[in-house]
Amino acid sequence: MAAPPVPELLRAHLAELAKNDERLDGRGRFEGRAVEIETGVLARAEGSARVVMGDTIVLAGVKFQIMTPYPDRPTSGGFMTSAEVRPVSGVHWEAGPPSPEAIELGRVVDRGIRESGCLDMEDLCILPGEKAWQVILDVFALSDDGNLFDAFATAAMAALRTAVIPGERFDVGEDRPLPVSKKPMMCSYHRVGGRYVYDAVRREEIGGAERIHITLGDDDHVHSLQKGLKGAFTADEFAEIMDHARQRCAELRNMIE
Amino acid sequence: MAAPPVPELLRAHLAELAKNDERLDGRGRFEGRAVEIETGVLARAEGSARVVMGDTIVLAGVKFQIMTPYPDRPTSGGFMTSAEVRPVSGVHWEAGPPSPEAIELGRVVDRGIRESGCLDMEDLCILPGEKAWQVILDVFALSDDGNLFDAFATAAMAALRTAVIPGERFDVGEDRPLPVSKKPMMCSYHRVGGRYVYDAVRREEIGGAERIHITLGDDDHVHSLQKGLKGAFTADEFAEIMDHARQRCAELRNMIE
Amino acid sequence: MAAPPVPELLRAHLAELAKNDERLDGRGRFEGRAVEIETGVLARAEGSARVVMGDTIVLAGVKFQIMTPYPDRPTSGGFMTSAEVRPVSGVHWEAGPPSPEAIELGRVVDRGIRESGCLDMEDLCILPGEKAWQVILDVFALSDDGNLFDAFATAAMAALRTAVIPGERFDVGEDRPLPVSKKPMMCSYHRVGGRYVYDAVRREEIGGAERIHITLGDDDHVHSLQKGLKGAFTADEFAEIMDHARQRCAELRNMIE
Amino acid sequence: MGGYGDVQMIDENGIRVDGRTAGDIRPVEIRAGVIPVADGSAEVIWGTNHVIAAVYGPMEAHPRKIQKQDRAVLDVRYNMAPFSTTDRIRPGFNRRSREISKVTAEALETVVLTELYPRSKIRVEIEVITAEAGTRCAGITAASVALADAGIPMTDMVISVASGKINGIVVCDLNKEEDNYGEADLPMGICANSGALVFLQMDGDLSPEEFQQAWDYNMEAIAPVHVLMIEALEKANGGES
Amino acid sequence: MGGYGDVQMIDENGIRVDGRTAGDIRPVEIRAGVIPVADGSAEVIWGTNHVIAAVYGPMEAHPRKIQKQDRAVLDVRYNMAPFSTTDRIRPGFNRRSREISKVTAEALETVVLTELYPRSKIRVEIEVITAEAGTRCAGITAASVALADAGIPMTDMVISVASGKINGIVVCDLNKEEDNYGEADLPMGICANSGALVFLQMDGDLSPEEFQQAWDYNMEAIAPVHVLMIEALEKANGGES
Amino acid sequence: MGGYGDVQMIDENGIRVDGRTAGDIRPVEIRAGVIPVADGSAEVIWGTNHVIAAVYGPMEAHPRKIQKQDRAVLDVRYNMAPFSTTDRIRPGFNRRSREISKVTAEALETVVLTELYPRSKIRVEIEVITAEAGTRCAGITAASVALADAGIPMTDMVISVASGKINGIVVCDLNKEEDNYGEADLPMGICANSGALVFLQMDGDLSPEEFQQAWDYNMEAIAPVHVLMIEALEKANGGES
Repeated sequence: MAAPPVPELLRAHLAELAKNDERLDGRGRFEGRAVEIETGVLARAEGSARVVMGDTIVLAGVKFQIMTPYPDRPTSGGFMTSAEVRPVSGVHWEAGPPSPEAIELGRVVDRGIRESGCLDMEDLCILPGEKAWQVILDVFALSDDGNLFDAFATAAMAALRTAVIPGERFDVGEDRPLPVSKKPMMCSYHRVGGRYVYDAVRREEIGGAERIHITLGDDDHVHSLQKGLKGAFTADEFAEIMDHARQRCAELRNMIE
Repeated sequence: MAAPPVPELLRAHLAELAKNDERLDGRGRFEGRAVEIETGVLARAEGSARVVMGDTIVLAGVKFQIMTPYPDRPTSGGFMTSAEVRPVSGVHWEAGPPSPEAIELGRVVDRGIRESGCLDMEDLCILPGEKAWQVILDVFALSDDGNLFDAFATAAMAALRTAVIPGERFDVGEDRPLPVSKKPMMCSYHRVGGRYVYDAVRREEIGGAERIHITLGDDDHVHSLQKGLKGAFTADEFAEIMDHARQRCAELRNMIE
Repeated sequence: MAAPPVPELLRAHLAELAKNDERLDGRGRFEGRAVEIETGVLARAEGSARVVMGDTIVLAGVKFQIMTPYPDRPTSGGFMTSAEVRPVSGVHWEAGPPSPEAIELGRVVDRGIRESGCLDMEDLCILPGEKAWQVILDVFALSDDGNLFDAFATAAMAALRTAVIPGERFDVGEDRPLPVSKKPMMCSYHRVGGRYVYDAVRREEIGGAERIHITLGDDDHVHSLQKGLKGAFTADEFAEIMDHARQRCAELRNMIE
Repeated sequence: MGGYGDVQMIDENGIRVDGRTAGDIRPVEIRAGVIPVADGSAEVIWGTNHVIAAVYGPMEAHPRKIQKQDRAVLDVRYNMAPFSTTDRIRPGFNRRSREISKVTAEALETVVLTELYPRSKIRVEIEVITAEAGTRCAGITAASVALADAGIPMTDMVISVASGKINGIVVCDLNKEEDNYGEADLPMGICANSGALVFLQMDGDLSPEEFQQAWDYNMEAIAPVHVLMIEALEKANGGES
Repeated sequence: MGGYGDVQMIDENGIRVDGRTAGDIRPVEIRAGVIPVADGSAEVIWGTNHVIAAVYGPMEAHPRKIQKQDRAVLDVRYNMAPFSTTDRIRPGFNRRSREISKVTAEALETVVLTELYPRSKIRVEIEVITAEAGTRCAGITAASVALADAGIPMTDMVISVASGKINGIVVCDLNKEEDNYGEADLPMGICANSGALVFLQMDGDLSPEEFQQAWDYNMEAIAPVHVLMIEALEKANGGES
Repeated sequence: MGGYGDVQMIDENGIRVDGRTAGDIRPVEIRAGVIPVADGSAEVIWGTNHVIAAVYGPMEAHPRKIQKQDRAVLDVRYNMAPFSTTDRIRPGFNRRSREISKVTAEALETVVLTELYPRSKIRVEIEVITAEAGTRCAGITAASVALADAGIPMTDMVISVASGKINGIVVCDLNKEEDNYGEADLPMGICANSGALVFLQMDGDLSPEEFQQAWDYNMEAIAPVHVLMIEALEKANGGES
């Protein structure tokens, strides 16, 4: 069933569906789209993944550079996330410097990984005070049909967990797998038709209101939260989606190596 | 008495007032607004001041960094002025890269200080050819009701003359006051209603024509001049405001430490 | 005879002229404007030239800097071309970052020189792995009445071939001429009135279609080609202009030292 | 973060380095009407944080392409002054500022009755003069007061505060020293009357129980700040808020 | 370039490092309709090159100053993804990308019937996912297929390929390893039916005879690629191209 | 500046390094009509300074937001070419250029009858080809001639010159070598007929008496330059200025 093109009509249509607890594509409120994860897809990256969630397709690639450690942390390496949502991925994404939306996307994905402590920065040290590995995670949207946040976060973890530190190419020892000790996973919820749904498609995003992104690690520890867009929510609403996130993050965690 | 909002009417109104040698706020032609100077107002700066002139409020903060001296002046430190007039300070100031007005403002304040020779660059040397102090002066507008030039210049001198070089924090010797040997002060004049007035408020600036900024040091030495905006002036007009500037700069000089 | 100001009329007018194999200014299809080349025209450059082709006037200046060689080529110097077409040179050139046209112009001129191998990068080495000369070629338009490509390329070669490496000023040995072993020259063709003409004036560019730039070196070796703008051409058309370019490049080559 | 474990930031009696107990916030001062040329303004001193907010508008939104036909646009800028931190900050927007400006605007849009001013713009300028920890919270709080001071109709006031974790203990409103050793940070923006959330971020590591404790501390902290906001507005407007 | 002369890239039988003869191109795969949200799209795998093109439009061109009264504007962007090369590429446009975007747009404008869509814009996005050598050629080829997949009327299809020179021998379609030691590169964009050229660049050193050989190799290389393009479009559109 | 005191730039007879006395300016050449495609242009060679100015317009001002309803806008750009100085200058605007462009525009706006051309724009492009000292003065002077050459009505011609101080002695029109050791610089823009000032800057250290001397030198220097301007315009326009 086609969704109306005008935002006001779309919003009304979504509200109508919500009355019967239905969604545009027939899914349940907390039902996610099928997730395909393929790793090793980028010939020039040291770790990579493609994630397909419905018509949303993203890539993640991990590259390494050698950096000089910061003076106050001489035995630490570095980690950087760059999220690119270029105009290839949808008519609504424009060329130019990163939009506020793309900046937020990159920063939220980055925090979920960084704050979980899954990367041991000390392990990236090559020579204290002199040389360390910098891990660069590039996430890249190819097709945006909604919920880029979760697609990016999933692709990022899948790419990191299969990445190999290219010691030989840089002439600093042997190649070895990047150690990633945990699996922080993200679940995102949009207010659509008045209530929160999981894994919104693009038309639900357009006709919806605020969104909440939850990153949970092992043992349900909370590593990152972010509320985006105009809108207010109650403590009860939050408790409900947090409950679902705990269960769904565990499922996603099992999908990656 | 409220000034008319339309520039043409404002200009006519100012011309009418000028006939009786009056001003919008009742001041005399060469009468300045009350000046309040408070130093030590910024907890994170090594020297700071807040200057209030009527409804114009500005801050100045002095920070220090360690720099490598330029090869051709191995025993010299550095001095840099950055003037920021962000949109917080008035509806007429917009976000984005510095406007030509803000660039001019920063450069004129900088030249008055730099060219007076009040900062001994050689004294900022830590280790010849290796390390020297760079003095960074940030002047920042909070509320612009006219004559930011003089407010910035006054705050700058007050901040510099109370600044302490943070030797201990950078582990290069003890803290000591920044030596500032002179007190260059700025006086600015706007053509309003056909003749020059001192310390114009914003509405006089809007309804006025060209402006002249004069920085005088000890013994009435001239350190910096700048004419801004469209307009011409005669030698006699200049002599008159220079006379006033000599007297007023001396008064201002007594207001700071 | 004045050319019509409206592009559509201009295009029709040029087509009309083409029927009789005529051009706006009476030249033959493959006849170039008179070329004046003067070298040593810039007091602060180490090599310079002014080229005048009709009402097109350009400058080229060569400067030198000392660089650290790239790690993978420790005995190589560097070469950089910067083409500037500032608004001084015509009402159609606007201020701001380089336009796509100016970027293409600089890159095509650069490739013609670089790819001919006329500069021996190894000869620019001062101390292997430590110091080498970087040659910086600045080409600068003063007046654009068409065919900036050829004017730039000609001025560039004339400036390079008279440049002197300023060893004394940088305290790394004596001054000596920059060795330039070949003379790659560029000829440009525009489709005007349906067929290609050589050395188009600005109004022919406006009323024309695609253009082809050919850089030939000694012994008619091809060093650079570029097709620009919308349009298609046949192998026969290309063979015809390539024939002319061989002859004309030889003539131009004799005009420079 | 384990490497910092031997620095003791809370003593055996649960007293923090600055004398507070776990649930206490730092001393807060609020003043309205501090920028004479603005339509509304406020100053929040929260611990050592010193934040100023100014509001201009509603005014015509231009360029036209930023106009919304059915409501006003909130144009929010959060900025740290170059002298606000120990190491000088280079002027100019950065990714952190952009993100904070965005989430702040989204929080305030929820309570401002923007639909009263179609096609217009309300500028909200947040300047951090001195930064400790929690500048984004102080900025949202200051902006709420400045909007009210400008007479912009709102459905509620937003108060923002962050709880966190240090030495494995959940505490309210980390100061700079605590933040340096902190293990988690949960800033929330809460509506004073409805208790609804309009702003939420979090990073670090919190178990489900710790998370609940941090949440509860934030919820409890806002009431006294709300009192200060109202007092500041009353003082600035001669007795009426 | 003489310094590389002792690296032997072609053996005495004229066989290249990857087993090809002088006139062979690398293995090519083409797929259409790979970006679900685009109006048209294509993927070209050419050797190790992996390039994706997406087409959006025709749509209204804005801002207005970019509109053409008599035709559509082709807004082409060529970009290399940060993970497409051994050394990571910093995101953001650079001069090389700008030039390639420009000449690609000019090549495609020649075959697209832009006059059917006055005042509109057709967006063509070319993303290099993995780069070997010849990415601009693969990009033009992919864009042609994506335009056709989007149903944009064209007078012809453009196929692009580059011949070059290595060890003094002219060969077709240099791979990365050959390109590192290559002495010349001649990329051309050729119309499949008319044989006319819409794209031409070249750099390096070619004698008149070598130039002719490289030209001829390119002209001969396009026919098999054209077949793959048609097959890809047929497969994507259920049997009709 | 005291550190340079032992370099003697003026001998006991008051003769400067290039043979001038204190009040002399450098040799000056002026030509009009040097840029064929411009509406007006001029070249000023002032000592070793080589400056070119081109004028385009009046033309429609766009984008519209820069239009003035009651007059033309002067769009002035001062730029130093990359090869104009001993150390190459990176292309692109910088703060110094922006400030000089601004004060130059303001000086010229005072004499151009901009009210004759409402809503239009007059572009003034100043390019420093070779720089010695005093390029901003040479630029203003060249722009005056270029405006006249373009037939733009003006109330007066502006001539700009700078006096300065060296070795404690006030002299007119510092050259590069003197400028390196100079202690003050006072550039002024003076109307040829009225004697009014439209441009004034100064930096350094001048006592009240020294200041008066520098002022007087500038006032005296303009007459001979004015003669050269008129001659250049007459020559370019076949006998009439």
